[in-house]
Amino acid sequence: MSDFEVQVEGQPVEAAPDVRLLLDDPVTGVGRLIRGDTAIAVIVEGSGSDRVVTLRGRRIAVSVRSWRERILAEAERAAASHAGPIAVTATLPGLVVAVGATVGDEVEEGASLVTIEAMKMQNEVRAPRAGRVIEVSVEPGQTVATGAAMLRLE
Amino acid sequence: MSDFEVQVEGQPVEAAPDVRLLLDDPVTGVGRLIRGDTAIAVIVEGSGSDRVVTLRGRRIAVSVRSWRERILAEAERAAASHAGPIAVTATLPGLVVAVGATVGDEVEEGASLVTIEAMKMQNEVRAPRAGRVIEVSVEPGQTVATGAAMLRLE
Amino acid sequence: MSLHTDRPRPPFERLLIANRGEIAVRVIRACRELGISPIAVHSDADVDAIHVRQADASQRIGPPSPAESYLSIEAILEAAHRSGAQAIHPGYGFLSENADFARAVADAGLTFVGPPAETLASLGNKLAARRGAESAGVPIVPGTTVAVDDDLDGVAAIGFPLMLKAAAGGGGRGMRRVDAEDGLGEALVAARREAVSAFGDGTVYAERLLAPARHVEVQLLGDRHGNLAVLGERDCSVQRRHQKLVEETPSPAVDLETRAALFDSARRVAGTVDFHNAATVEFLLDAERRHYFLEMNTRLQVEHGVTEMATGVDIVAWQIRVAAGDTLPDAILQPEPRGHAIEVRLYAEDPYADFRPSAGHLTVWRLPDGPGVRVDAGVEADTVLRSEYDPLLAKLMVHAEDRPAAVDRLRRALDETLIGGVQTDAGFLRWLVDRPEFIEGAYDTGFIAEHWPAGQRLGPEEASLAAAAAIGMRAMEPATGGPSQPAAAEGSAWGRTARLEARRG
Amino acid sequence: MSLHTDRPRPPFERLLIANRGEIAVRVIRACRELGISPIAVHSDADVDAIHVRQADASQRIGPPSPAESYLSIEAILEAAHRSGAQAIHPGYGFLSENADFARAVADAGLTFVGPPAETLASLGNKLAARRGAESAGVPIVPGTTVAVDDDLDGVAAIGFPLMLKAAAGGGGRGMRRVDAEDGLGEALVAARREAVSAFGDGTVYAERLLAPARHVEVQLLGDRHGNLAVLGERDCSVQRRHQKLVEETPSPAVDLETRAALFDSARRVAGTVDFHNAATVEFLLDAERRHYFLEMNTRLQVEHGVTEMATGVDIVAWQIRVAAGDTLPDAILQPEPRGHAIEVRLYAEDPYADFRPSAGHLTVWRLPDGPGVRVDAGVEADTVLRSEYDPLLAKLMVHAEDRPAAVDRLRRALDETLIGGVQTDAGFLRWLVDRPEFIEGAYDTGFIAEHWPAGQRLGPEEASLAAAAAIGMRAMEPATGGPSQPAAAEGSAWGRTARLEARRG
Repeated sequence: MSDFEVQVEGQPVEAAPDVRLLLDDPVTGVGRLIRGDTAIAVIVEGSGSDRVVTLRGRRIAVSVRSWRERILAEAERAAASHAGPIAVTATLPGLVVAVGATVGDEVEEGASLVTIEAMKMQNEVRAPRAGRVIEVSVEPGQTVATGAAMLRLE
Repeated sequence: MSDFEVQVEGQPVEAAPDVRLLLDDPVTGVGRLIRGDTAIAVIVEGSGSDRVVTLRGRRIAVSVRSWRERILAEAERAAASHAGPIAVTATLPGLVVAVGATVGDEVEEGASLVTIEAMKMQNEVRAPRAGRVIEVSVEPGQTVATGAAMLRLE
Repeated sequence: MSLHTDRPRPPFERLLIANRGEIAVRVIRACRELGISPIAVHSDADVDAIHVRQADASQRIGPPSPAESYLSIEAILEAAHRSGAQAIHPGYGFLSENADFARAVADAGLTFVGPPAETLASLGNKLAARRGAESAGVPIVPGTTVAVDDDLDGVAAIGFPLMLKAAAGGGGRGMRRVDAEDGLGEALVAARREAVSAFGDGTVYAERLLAPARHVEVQLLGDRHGNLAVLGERDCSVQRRHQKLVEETPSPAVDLETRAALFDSARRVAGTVDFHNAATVEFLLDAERRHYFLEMNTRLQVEHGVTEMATGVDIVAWQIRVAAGDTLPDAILQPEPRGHAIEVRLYAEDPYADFRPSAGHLTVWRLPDGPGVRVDAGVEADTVLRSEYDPLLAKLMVHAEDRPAAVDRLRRALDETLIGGVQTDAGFLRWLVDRPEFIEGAYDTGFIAEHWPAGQRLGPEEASLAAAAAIGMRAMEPATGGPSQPAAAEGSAWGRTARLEARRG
Repeated sequence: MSLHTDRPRPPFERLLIANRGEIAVRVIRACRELGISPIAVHSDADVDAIHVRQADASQRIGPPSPAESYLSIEAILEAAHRSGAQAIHPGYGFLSENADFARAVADAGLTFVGPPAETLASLGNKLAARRGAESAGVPIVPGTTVAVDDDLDGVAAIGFPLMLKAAAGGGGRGMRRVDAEDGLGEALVAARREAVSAFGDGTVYAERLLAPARHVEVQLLGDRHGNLAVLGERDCSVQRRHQKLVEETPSPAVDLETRAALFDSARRVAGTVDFHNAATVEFLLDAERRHYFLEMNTRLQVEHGVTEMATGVDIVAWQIRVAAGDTLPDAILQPEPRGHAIEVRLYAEDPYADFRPSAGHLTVWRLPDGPGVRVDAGVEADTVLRSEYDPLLAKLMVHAEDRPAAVDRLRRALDETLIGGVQTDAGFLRWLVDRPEFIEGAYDTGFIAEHWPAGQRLGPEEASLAAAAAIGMRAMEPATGGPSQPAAAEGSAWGRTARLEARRG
């Protein structure tokens, strides 16, 4: 199994060596991690190299790549690495209650761009880096799903 | 829907006319029968013309056949209707504890042929009609599944 | 006084559970709450079972056959040794009342969660227990107090109908009814033969058959320091062939005076043996509320949960604690039961075919929850039921302010229950809660035999509803088979299928 | 005296439940047990929801947006009319404290399961309720009893830190903390603007911020005949931004003297209004166990279940019965709470990202059961969670002999809980039950802010275990993708897959 490279929430990680997975239900990914005489319930979801492991109540993003997948991904990244415009996406689903920028605005990194209300709370979506707004695709009153593109920064 | 012929536990039955099925989960067949302002939980399992409906805790065998299926089945039955040997099958799963007949025995209808123990109880499998035993395929100590052929009568 | 805080550490570090199914899960839960590491055992048939998954570890003890696994003293002791357990909980059934097992556990230097082996040996002989109760001044069912020999006249003098019982039997096993003198001789021969074959001991005694009668039992909990708690009675009269289906506390048939007399008798019987553990003293109650001792079981009872709900006492946790030498606190020695609790047993049995065992693949397993409902289950959805083991799937218990409210809650809970793939007794139980005899609490041990025909026929309303359901399903499916998007889907169920498929893909 | 038998017929024939989620399911269960036909309502987002499936029938009330469905008085009344319901239960949240709704229900000739509209109107103004409590001799949090005008010196005299609160707010909404005098003017302008925008009323008052303090509330149940039952207190101090996460009864901070004082104050506050229904009077308790009135809610509280477990009283059933005019029996007027009960709320929120709401498809939904456990859930496996509604998925409640046993039971129950597909707060709750402050009951309303960092980092042990799980799964799968028979399958899980596939085929 040493042919897998693992990243947990973006950081390289060594798998616990003394642990094995017993799968109880392949449909839902429910299983148990066995270490000596103790068992920890887990859920492993996702497919291919992108998995989400639910452990002690926490959903943990794990990337498990074979060497082949890793080389392919690096090649892809190299091809896409010119510094182009970036999309600002919704970090949670909800109702857009305010849009704090219009096309042409120069914004600082961390500036509030969109306010999304979900479950009684207002949440700010901020600029990931400084730049100029080149497109605004949402307006107040509209609902958005997680990951929906809302603005583009150049 | 009048193109279906329905038999419930072997008897022709008219479907309740004022009832409709709302399916909640197609994977398991869980749904509700809606009649006016009341709902009755049901499970519909099986496929094709052979269904099992669980209603108020009871599993009910229902045969639902289109006219085409019915004609096909009748043709099949006609082809097989010579009075040949019949198989005596296990009516429940369990452990064979006694076999009461050997090849060549003439048995009466209702004679005990095999005793199956399941969940602390002993159950007799009896001859469905009189006849001569032409094959015995189980022996004491063996476990059988429901429907397993145990003897053949001529 | 506190259940947990007065112990600096758990009663045991590791405890092995020599059982399976719902009772193994129940003991695992008690272990977890006490800080004990629970170790399961499994036969090859149970490698994937729920009690195996919930334990910290599980030891294989043999092939599926109970005799070679859950009943094998040697295999269980080996498993305990391998796992490093300090104590063994036997659950109920299997080895729970086996004196040889209790002795072997003690000889291995482990703690048996149960009474001393000698107590099991003496109570295991029902005839000896009968004599013990009589000598303690407890009424026993009229009959013999010595083994029946060939003096048929002496037996016939008891009166008919009577019961021939194996001295080594118990728990509803090894019993034979005799209705008239002319069948007595033949019945005695058969009863002895059965007793030898089932228990290795042909000793048989005779009791008058009491009918109508109710089956009422008293729950006891004793510690190693001479303290004995009486946690109330249970009525277990809804039976079929001496197999309990429904239990409740308090008993609808027991008034204050009867209760005091039952509790006194239970204490007297318990006083005849060296006893610490959970135990049950069983009685018959006749129409005049006179009670007669039947037997005493010094193990956990299937139906202990209703007493837990009514008293608030965790019987299994205390069973483990008293095994470790703890003293029962005053709150348990003077319990204050509250409200009314009822248990029904969900069995893989076909009530429409004389409660014949059923097997198969549990496709749907939807149990109730919400206020006043407790479920102790030994299976889950997708469990494949095998015929080797007890057909008890789960116990459904309710607790409410009083008996009428408990019956209403039980009805609601059964209405929420939906089980697919395997025939269970759920429909029988749902029928029962609407019966006036049950609603009024006016039933006896003959109730099922009298009111539930062996082959309950399907009514025309059910047949037409089942037909409508099956037609409705076929009409929804495309003509070619398997489900796909129909023209006018009801609700979003088909959307859910699509999601499921997508997730699997 | 009996909950059910003293009524010849159910209190209502049909009752409409103007709510959704777990509380709608809770009310449906009470209806079933009382013999009432429960009628649900649903927005287009909920056509497939669990409360719709469990009711006898359900009325569509509009599009997903709450304002156009569950908050629409007109739509709810139309639904009641169409369904032939005689009464409406509002649950909590939505229209449950809306005086206009209560009035409209009464005007339509239906019974509102709640207090008179005037009571809701007067208690809805927190400032008026504050004055009422003070005039009844009940201690209130030091601060203003009239609306704050522009006299900042008068407000500053209360002392800092202080809270500015909207008179029309409540339930943790419409509050703003001010730490020093120089921020007061700006904060007041902002608080008024927010109050106008959220509640249509810019009235603001000021209270000293009490810290450390505990949030303790008293459960009341009143009938139409002047009887008032006090069913005990609840400690709700484990909060995050005034949102309760854990509730327990009795409060670990309340001794007999404090309890008597709290109950007396609760009765006094209830005496200031015309009231029948379930109600809660909320207090802050300072480090010296002095209590201060906060607000009174005359509706069912999310956390009513722990009081039901401790007292054995079915609050929802009695809420419906008193609405129909029934009299509370002595057993409820003199309740005898027993043991200790704790509730934790399972939310679709990410505790590792400042409790941000999460959404998605619930793939795994495994909740605990067994002794002393109650689950009130509003979702099931395969539910798709939407962001329009409250993120409360289920309430997990435990009851045991005493507080240490209840904490141990809660830990066990959380260990049995397994939820997939959506991030919940289950991991936070599991962390909480091992914290010494929680085990000792020594926490206050600032506990989470102090001890749980907004972005809890993943520890190296969790990371390496997660890595092992993901690698283990990939290693088990054939290189080409989807699961199939591996060379050395663990257990019989793959066999189960094959069975599932076969069943679907």
